[in-house]
Amino acid sequence: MKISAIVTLKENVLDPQGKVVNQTLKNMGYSNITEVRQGKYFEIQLNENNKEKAKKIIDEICKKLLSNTIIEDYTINIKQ
Amino acid sequence: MKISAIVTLKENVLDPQGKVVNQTLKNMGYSNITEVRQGKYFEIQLNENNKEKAKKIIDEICKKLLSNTIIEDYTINIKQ
Amino acid sequence: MKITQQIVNKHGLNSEEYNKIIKLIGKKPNLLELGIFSAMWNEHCSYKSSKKYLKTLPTKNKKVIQGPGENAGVIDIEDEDALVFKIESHNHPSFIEPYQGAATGVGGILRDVFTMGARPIATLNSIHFGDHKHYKTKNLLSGVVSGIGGYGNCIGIPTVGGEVKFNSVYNENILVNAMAVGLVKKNKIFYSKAKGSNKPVIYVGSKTGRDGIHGASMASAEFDKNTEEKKPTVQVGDPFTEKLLLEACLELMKDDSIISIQDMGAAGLTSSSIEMASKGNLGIEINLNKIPCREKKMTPYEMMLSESQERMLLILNSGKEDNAEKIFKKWGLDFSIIGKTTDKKDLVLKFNENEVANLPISALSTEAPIYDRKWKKALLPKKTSLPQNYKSFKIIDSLKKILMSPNNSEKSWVWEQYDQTVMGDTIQKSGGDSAVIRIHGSNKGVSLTIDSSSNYCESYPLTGGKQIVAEAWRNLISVGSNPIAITNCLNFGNPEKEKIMGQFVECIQGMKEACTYLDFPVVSGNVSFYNETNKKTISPTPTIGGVGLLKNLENMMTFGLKELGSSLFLIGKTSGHLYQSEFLREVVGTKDGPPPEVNLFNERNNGFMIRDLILKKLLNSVHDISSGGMLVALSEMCIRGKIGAKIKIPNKNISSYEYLFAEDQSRYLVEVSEKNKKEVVKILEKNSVYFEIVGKTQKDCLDLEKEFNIKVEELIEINSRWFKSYFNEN
Amino acid sequence: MKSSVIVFPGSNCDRDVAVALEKFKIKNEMVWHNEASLPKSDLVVLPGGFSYGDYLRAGAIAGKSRIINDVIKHAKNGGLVLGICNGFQILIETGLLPGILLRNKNLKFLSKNVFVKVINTNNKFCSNYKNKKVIELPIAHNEGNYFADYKTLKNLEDKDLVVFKYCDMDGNINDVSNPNGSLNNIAGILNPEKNILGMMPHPERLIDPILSGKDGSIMFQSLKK
Ligand SMILES: Nc1ncnc2c1ncn2[C@@H]1O[C@H](COP(=O)(O)OP(=O)(O)O)[C@@H](O)[C@H]1O
Ligand SMILES: [Mg+2]
Repeated sequence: MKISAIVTLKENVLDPQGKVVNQTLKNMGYSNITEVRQGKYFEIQLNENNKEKAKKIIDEICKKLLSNTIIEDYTINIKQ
Repeated sequence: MKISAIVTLKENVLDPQGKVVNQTLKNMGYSNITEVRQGKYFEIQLNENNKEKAKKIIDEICKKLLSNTIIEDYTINIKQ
Repeated sequence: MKITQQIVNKHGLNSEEYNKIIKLIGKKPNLLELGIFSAMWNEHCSYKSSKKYLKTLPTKNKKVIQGPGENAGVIDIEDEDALVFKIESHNHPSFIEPYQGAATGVGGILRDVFTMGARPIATLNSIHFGDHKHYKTKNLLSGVVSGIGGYGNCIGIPTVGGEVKFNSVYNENILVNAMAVGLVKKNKIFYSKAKGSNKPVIYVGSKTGRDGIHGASMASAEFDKNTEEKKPTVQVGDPFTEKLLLEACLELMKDDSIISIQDMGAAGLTSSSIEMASKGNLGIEINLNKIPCREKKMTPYEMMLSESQERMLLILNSGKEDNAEKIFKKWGLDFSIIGKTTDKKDLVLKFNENEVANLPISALSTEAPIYDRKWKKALLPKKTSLPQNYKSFKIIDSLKKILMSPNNSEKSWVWEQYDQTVMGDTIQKSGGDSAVIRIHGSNKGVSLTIDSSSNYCESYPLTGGKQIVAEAWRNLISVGSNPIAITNCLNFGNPEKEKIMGQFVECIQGMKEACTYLDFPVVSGNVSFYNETNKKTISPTPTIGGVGLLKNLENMMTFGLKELGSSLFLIGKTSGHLYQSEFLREVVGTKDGPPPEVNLFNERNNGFMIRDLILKKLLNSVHDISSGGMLVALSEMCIRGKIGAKIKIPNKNISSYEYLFAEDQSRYLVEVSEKNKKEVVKILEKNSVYFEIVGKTQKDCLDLEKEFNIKVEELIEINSRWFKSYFNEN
Repeated sequence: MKSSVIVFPGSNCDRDVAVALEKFKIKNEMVWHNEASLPKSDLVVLPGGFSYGDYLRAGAIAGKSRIINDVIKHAKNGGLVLGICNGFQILIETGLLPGILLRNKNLKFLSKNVFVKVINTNNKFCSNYKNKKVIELPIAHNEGNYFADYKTLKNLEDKDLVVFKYCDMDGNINDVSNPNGSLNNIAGILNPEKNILGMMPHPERLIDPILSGKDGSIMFQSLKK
């Protein structure tokens, strides 16, 4: 099974990367772009056919490794 | 409008980050995880109500800035 | 909103303090005003428990240009040059989010240094973690190290020294202390004291967000189960913006636009504005609608207490605003005139045309409470008899065990993650007794070191405090420099407990004795109390950052052995003090007994002797003897120089173990060429410095007569193994 | 010989490289990234550092700055361009050099002195290295792991465009002497015309015996010729 996880900074947390990308886009002339936030994307191949079980595993590793829940949120998506 | 873009390394390009994450997960005991690929996620706020136009703009900035098309692919998603 | 007892308590103020506030300001504070008091009166900003004792430290001599009381200390390093330096803790944030906590710790201390007009030229750090087997340690260690590197590498200031220690007392309360050093011309130093009323007050740097609100109070509260709730208060560092801020500030400092300048550190806008006004005996008026905000609908309370990073407050000479704005805009930074100085001596805050706070500056600063806390004297631990079995451990096995232990392993796994050579002036990198940085464009250098020894301080704080100052001094001597001054970061538990307060008082007493005797004043520092989690407290851990001067870099010394067939001199007396040694801890497994005493007369005498011999070019290499004792010091010299040695224990009344592993103080191992031997002996004898010749250098192997023989290659392998295997790297 | 060092927001080896150029009597000017055009120069240096924080991809945003167009023009006209560390990353992002620099294989910033073999001395940057094949230089980077597809790599090797490879003290090029995972131990490459050099190690940091060596000097002496 292929699962993706997206890890993003919580809303109130400063995102220096997004800030710089946003500024650069403005400088390049994209004046209608008002905000950019950058996050991490993971695509995970898992030997597990049960969707629920798979989700649980990914949820666990998001908590334990992929994100720092103090400043980050994450969402999980089953791809195939 | 809120649009997201996901930038990932092309399949034949080595992904050192994904590899290390994968190895770490193995060390943590997740033996059924067979591959991890890491990419970047962008969430972009755009002042543009026309979906097609918005998509075109994001496609353009993905090409010009957010990805390096020699080694990376990207996908775009309209969120709201 | 009605201010209830509960709200007062949540702000870390007790009812006595609250009543004092009402008396001082003649009214009940509103919530914003209460928040401002809580920030200014908490331990971190007010030093209410420590002030009485900090005052006893020596802070002046001919070399000191600015002692404690400013953003950082300043010393004279001859010619037109002055050195600015300070150390600061970021313990709690680093425990919650190791990468960002450590990164923002580095960012904060760098701002303290460039606020004074100095270009930062180096950073150092002292980091303490729990037992390496504790489940949190690995993540904390790798997070902290990459955070320190992440910030320093990006901004382009070399990280050139530090220390890493493991001890179960830090399991739930790690220590992250960062030190920054900057270079400035003596006539271009900037201070935080405001001058003149009706001058524009300017905000520059990053925008204000809801970061770290109550961070300053958090740093002063014990951890407990509710820490979870406080979590979103962690700040994210932006070293790129700090680099821009650094360059912009230094550019503006070229002329005389700035009257005073202050970084927004702990308690952000609140403490920076109040400190500037208080020092200048002025008032300040701020229009909060002018604060550049990152988030929507921020309240005055949030703006005043936010700890967003990479921000500064300036007071400019009237008429200089436009030019200043141009500079900050060029660097892509926010610039906003947010208010003015006044002669009313009040802090006045306006928001949407209303006055939202009005407080006398003195109530917030000079009138803040000071406590004379109760404290208990520590008892000097008895010299119980050493465990019967200690001689059953083979010497070679003991040596290996010490060299392989996390605390005594070589730390390149750590320092290779730090850019040590950017700026092109790093003459001695991490790994030596002190780092040495060349003063740009000259042939002189400064030596830098950072040290702590919590085991000694835990055992007997008075001696521990003395010892750690002496050790910093010795490290600076060992590279051939003249020690000048120190900064200190005092990491302790809860000062409301008599035992902890006693540790604090007595450590300071010891530090004071050593600093005074060695003419080694304290020019800046920081106190971090409440390093406790669920009632478990850390060992008292004063961290000392020492700085020295090398007038001529040609006289710089290193500790790697240099040539075959030269003699090894052990300078200083070995009485065989094994208590509190690495040998007993790592090999035998006991922690009893007193730490080794420091004889300050010998300390100074031996140190000056070593320095003179270096200046006379009579020594090949010098290493001070510290944790692990003589044999560990010698092994390190072999490892560094890739040269062996053959030694013999002089006929003694003490056992080989005592001779080789004792941690008696004020000792050095030095390498002397055959051709200089006579001369060195003569000088040492003439000056009544105690010494013994313990052996000679040789190829490839370290030999102890009749005991063991080990290849230097093997020593290298043993000493560099631990970190790699801990992180599964090979 | 006249040089220009481009200063991007976040560059941090700009001063270091200027010091080195001046030490070897190359007349140098600092050029702000936002300038429209370069002053007259024979050599343009893109210095190390973290331009724009390296926040998107190392070098990506600098590759979009105003001055870059003129740098590209200078390069296409045969002018010399030297990109060190972040400068190498920028050259890659602008397409002046092929391939990509990925995160180091162990995902850690890596700062230490390494040995490097000079493979090609037949260019303006390295002509003085002739007699010295194994040199010591510091590296300090997060993203120095050179990667390219098979064709690109083969082209680099076949046309002799690889200038530096990581090696050990004795010149052996192997996995053990590869600090960051670069393909074929690549540490620096040229364009086919050999007027553009991108390299990860920092020659400007070893120009003085007191800095633990001076193997970096030789490059500046070559350029001075
Ligand atoms: N342990 C100490 N020894 C000497 N001076 C100290 C000590 N702790 C704090 N200081 C001094 O008190 C002043 C205030 O320190 P601090 O509040 O940490 O500064 P900042 O506001 O920059 O964080 C500084 O001048 C500092 O040098
Ligand atoms: Mg300060």
